[in-house]
Amino acid sequence: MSQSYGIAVAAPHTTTSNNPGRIMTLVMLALAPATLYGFWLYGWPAFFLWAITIAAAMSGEAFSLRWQNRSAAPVLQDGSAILTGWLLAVSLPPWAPWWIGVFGGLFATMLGKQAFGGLGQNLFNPAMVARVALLISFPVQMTAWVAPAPMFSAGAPGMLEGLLIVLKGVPHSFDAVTSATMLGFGKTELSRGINLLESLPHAPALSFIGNRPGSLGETAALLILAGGVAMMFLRIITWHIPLSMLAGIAIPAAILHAVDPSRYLDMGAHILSGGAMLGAFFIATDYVTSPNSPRGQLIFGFGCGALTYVIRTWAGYPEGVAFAVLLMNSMTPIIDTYFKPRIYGRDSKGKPLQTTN
Amino acid sequence: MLMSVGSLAAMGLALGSVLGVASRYLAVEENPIEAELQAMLPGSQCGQCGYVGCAQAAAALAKGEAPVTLCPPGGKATAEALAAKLGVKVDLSKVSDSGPQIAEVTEEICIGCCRCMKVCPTDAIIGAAKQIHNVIREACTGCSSCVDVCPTEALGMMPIPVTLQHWTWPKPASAHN
Amino acid sequence: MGFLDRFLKTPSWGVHPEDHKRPAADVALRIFPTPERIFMPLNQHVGGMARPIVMVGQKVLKGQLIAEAQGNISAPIHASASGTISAIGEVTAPHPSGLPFKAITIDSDGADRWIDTDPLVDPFSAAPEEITKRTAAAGVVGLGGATFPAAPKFALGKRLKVKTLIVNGGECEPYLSSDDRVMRDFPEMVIDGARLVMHAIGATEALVGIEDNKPEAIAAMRKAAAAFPEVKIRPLPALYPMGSDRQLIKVLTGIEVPSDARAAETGVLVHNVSTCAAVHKAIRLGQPLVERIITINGGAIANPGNLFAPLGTMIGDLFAFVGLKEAPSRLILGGPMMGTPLLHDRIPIVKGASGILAFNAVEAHVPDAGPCIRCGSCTKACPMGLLPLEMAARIKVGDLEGAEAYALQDCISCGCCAYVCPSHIPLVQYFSHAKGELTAAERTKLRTDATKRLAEAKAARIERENREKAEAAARRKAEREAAKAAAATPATTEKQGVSA
Amino acid sequence: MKEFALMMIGAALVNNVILARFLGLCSFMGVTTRVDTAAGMGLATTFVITVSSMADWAVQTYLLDAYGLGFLRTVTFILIIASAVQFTEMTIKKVSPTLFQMLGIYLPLITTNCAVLGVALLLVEGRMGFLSATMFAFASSVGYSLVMIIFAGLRERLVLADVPRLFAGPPIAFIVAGMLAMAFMGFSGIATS
Repeated sequence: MSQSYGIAVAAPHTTTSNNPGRIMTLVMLALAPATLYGFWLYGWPAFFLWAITIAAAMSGEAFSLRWQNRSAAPVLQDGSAILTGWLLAVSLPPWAPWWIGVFGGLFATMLGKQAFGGLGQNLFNPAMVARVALLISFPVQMTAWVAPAPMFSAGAPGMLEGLLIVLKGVPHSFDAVTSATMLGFGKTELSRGINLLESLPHAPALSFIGNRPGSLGETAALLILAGGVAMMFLRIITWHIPLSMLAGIAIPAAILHAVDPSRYLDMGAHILSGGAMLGAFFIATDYVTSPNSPRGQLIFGFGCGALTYVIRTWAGYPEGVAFAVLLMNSMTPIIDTYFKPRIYGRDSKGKPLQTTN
Repeated sequence: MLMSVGSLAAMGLALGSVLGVASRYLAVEENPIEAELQAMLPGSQCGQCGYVGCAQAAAALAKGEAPVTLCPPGGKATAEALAAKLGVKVDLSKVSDSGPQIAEVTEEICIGCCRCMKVCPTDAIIGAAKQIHNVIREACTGCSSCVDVCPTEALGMMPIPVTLQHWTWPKPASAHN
Repeated sequence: MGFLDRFLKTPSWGVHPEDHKRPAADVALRIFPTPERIFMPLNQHVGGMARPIVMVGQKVLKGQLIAEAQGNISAPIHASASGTISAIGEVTAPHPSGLPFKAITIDSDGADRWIDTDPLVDPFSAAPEEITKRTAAAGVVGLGGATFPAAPKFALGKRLKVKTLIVNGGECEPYLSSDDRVMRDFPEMVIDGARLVMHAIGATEALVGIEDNKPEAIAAMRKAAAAFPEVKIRPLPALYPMGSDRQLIKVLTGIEVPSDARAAETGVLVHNVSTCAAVHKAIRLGQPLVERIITINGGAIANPGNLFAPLGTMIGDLFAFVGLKEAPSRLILGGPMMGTPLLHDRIPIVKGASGILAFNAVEAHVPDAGPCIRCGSCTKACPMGLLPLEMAARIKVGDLEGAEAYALQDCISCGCCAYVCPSHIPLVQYFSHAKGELTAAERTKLRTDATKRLAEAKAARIERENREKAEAAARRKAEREAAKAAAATPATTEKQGVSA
Repeated sequence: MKEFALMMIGAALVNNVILARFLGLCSFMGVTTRVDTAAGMGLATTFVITVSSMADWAVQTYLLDAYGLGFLRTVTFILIIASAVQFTEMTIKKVSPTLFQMLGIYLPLITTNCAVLGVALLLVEGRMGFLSATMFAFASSVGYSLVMIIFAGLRERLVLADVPRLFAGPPIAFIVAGMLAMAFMGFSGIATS
């Protein structure tokens, strides 16, 4: 009858079936429609670049783990490296050369993540660290955008051609398609002394379904939004960061555009272009590098948005989401320290409540 | 030449006098930290730290001559408190905190010589001549002075026995994956 | 209205574990026959251990006092079977450490003869203190699991003029249904017990909170309480940990108990339904607390359900009664969220044992812990509004003070955080570990202080002894001098002259 | 007014003393293990930079330039800075003995904190007026404090991480500093537009 049960395991003795792998998979599913649309829009080169980036991210992770004599398979299974590579890939110019994807993927998981000790330990969003590193190191390749050339349409590269474009660069026959994003175009024209009212009619068309130059993830704002809303319904993310980040971009944009439309783009253009949507729903909401409390998340999100606007509008780079996210990532520990949730029986400063009677 | 020497001298003089005045107004009475440190030590004057007593150990601590981990009976808790007081960092993993220990008399060998009673700093050993001695667990500080004087090695140190009230959950093993 | 009302009233904290209460909860209560041997632990409550007042070989009757309370916070222990005291020794405690504690062993004579009981005929005309006194004498403690002696709590409530008694019928732990069974089978006892407690503390209303996953209990209790308008039955949303007193108080009354105060200081007092039933028995029937309803549940049990069993019964005996389908992979005293893991089944049940769970391999499976991904699930689930992830990260690197600064001591160990953690980090164990270590450090400090006092006492003693020795020596010397002086008087006068 | 604002943003964020000019790195690495220490250091340094820059400006304009003693610049500046540090040290010791203890050796070392002399020399090079020199010095030191505090926050979290042995300690701190510098590069171009 008497039986020994070995060492005691502490309560609780029951748990949910949730796990990090499930969360990452759901995020990837939410991101999939926008990505697939991007493949269609930019053709085979985009697909190959995406695959190369993810492969590089995974190899980077595996290599780092093997170096520490840890087995890589169980860690890779949690899907975080794939997601990192994926997020990086959808923020790259779709026709960027292969080595951009390789460098970025390796940088993201090796220095951005594993150097800190792996999942959950990194201080900055690995994908954005890699993107900023790429942007600073290879500004030409990182700002060479192509106009959409939907898959299977006339003039679009075929599968083999697409592979060659990624591996060997864009051949001369495709030269005509290089183009600028709307933010970049507006900025360039402004610096040449042409104000927005005159330059915008010539700018690449802006549309909600994203038939325009840009990275994979930035063009299909509607699909990104749908993915984001789906994640909210699945309770993977809350509304705090996305909404406050979009507000952080929209509010200054609306005010300044009202003041001087010839210098400042309108709200819609800001929200729909660049990585604003992708950033708000998929990047700034990264658990590891964003604050925990709802109040902290509101501040974090608004900061991301406002800094994005500031960098887009006044700084040298046409796009600021990656910088803004990194900057707010660096603020996260401090936000977490000063905006804790109120504890039961204590006031917001942590002092015990006064007894009422 | 004269100009440069003169101007530098003048500046030095001016700044010096400003600082002089300031030091008068901002003077702080140095708080003798020694007394505070001594209050944190067990005060059993057991001498395990190598100093004659706790006061001397506190003086050495205040001068920075002794590490905060000097006090074995105080264990981790004392080392931590001292480190916090002195504003130094300490690697507590090195402190051999085999848990606080206490002395125990092996009754078969005790000859009732009373030597241990005399050296015990806290009067934690009871007994009389030719009687088996006994250690009062609550009063023993674990200084092990008695162990050294016992002629028959009847005294030994043992960790304080774990009881239901004192048992704590171990730290979960951190899985590295 | 109903939906919106629920939406607004449902708290933002907590978790919804699968409750697994049925079918065990619906099985009729079974009476467990008194086993041959019973082990009555002397410490079945918070506070001082009871002191045995019986001797080995002595014959006792059921309900007879065998160990008396010691100290202000303590409770007496009564024999749960009639028979002979065969030993006063040690038995494994229902504790994760598997360490032993003291217990009185009774060899049952199988007759279950009660002592002569002394019921209080008209308790509501008796002084409130009489109720408190009799509750204390009957050894009633909080049966929800905390096992705090009931009588001191009554006295505290009386002193602080508590107006509202909250009767806790939450029973939010999955698998358990002993309180449910008490409310379904003995609602009159619970209501009467609650009214007795109200009388003892001078409360004017009683709120009975019952989770809405127990509709039968709510119906039975409503029926029993119909005649007493001061006792109000309040269905609660089924949410873990609704049965935790601070959370229950907040939901039922809106009062938030300050972190450094006791509930009674805010004018409310919480007692469990089973405790109320025990008070009823103690007052109306004069029976001390020697039996309780206990849930036996889990995948390894052949016939799960509730048993009415004498305290001190070995868990193994209970298993033999209900049958095991397979060897349990894990044994738990209490519920799966907060229960104590047990190392084997030769452990007696105690007053606070609301259930014994025997999990099969599937239920007992714990996924390996992974790294924290800072998803924040734990902070959303925490009913105290703490940041489990921050505390655990600090404890992990040994920064216990850092964790304390995040209000570690406010943690109620409810297990919500570890339950929802997608990485299955044993957060509660981190917190229990840290709390234990901090308490140990505190104890060391107290010890150091005590040592200092002892050392000073010794120094004073040595000094006194030396002084006395010196004085004695001086006195002897003086006497010798005096003797000498008597022998040669002129010399003395000379000396006096010199000393002057 | 707009020029002032741009200059201050430029001094604080774009050409940040630590992240863009790489000045004051010893305190950046030394006293950023805790946020409150870093904040105290930032405050002390802000005071020293602002006060000494004002004094330096005055000495430069009315003494060194006026009498052609430019070659004495470094010596006189250091003299002034040292005095300011002494004064700050006394004040902190009086006001907050705990902070004094935590800052330890780094407090007197503000004297040799290259950020202080660096800012003073920068504003002399820039031939600024008194007000803009003061503003420049203040903004630079605010930028210094900001980065100190942010970095300390990051390091407080870093001690909780399972950093691989290869990177543990200073290496990972420098990697973080690099990433922070990268993030601050986003501001580049603001003050020039």
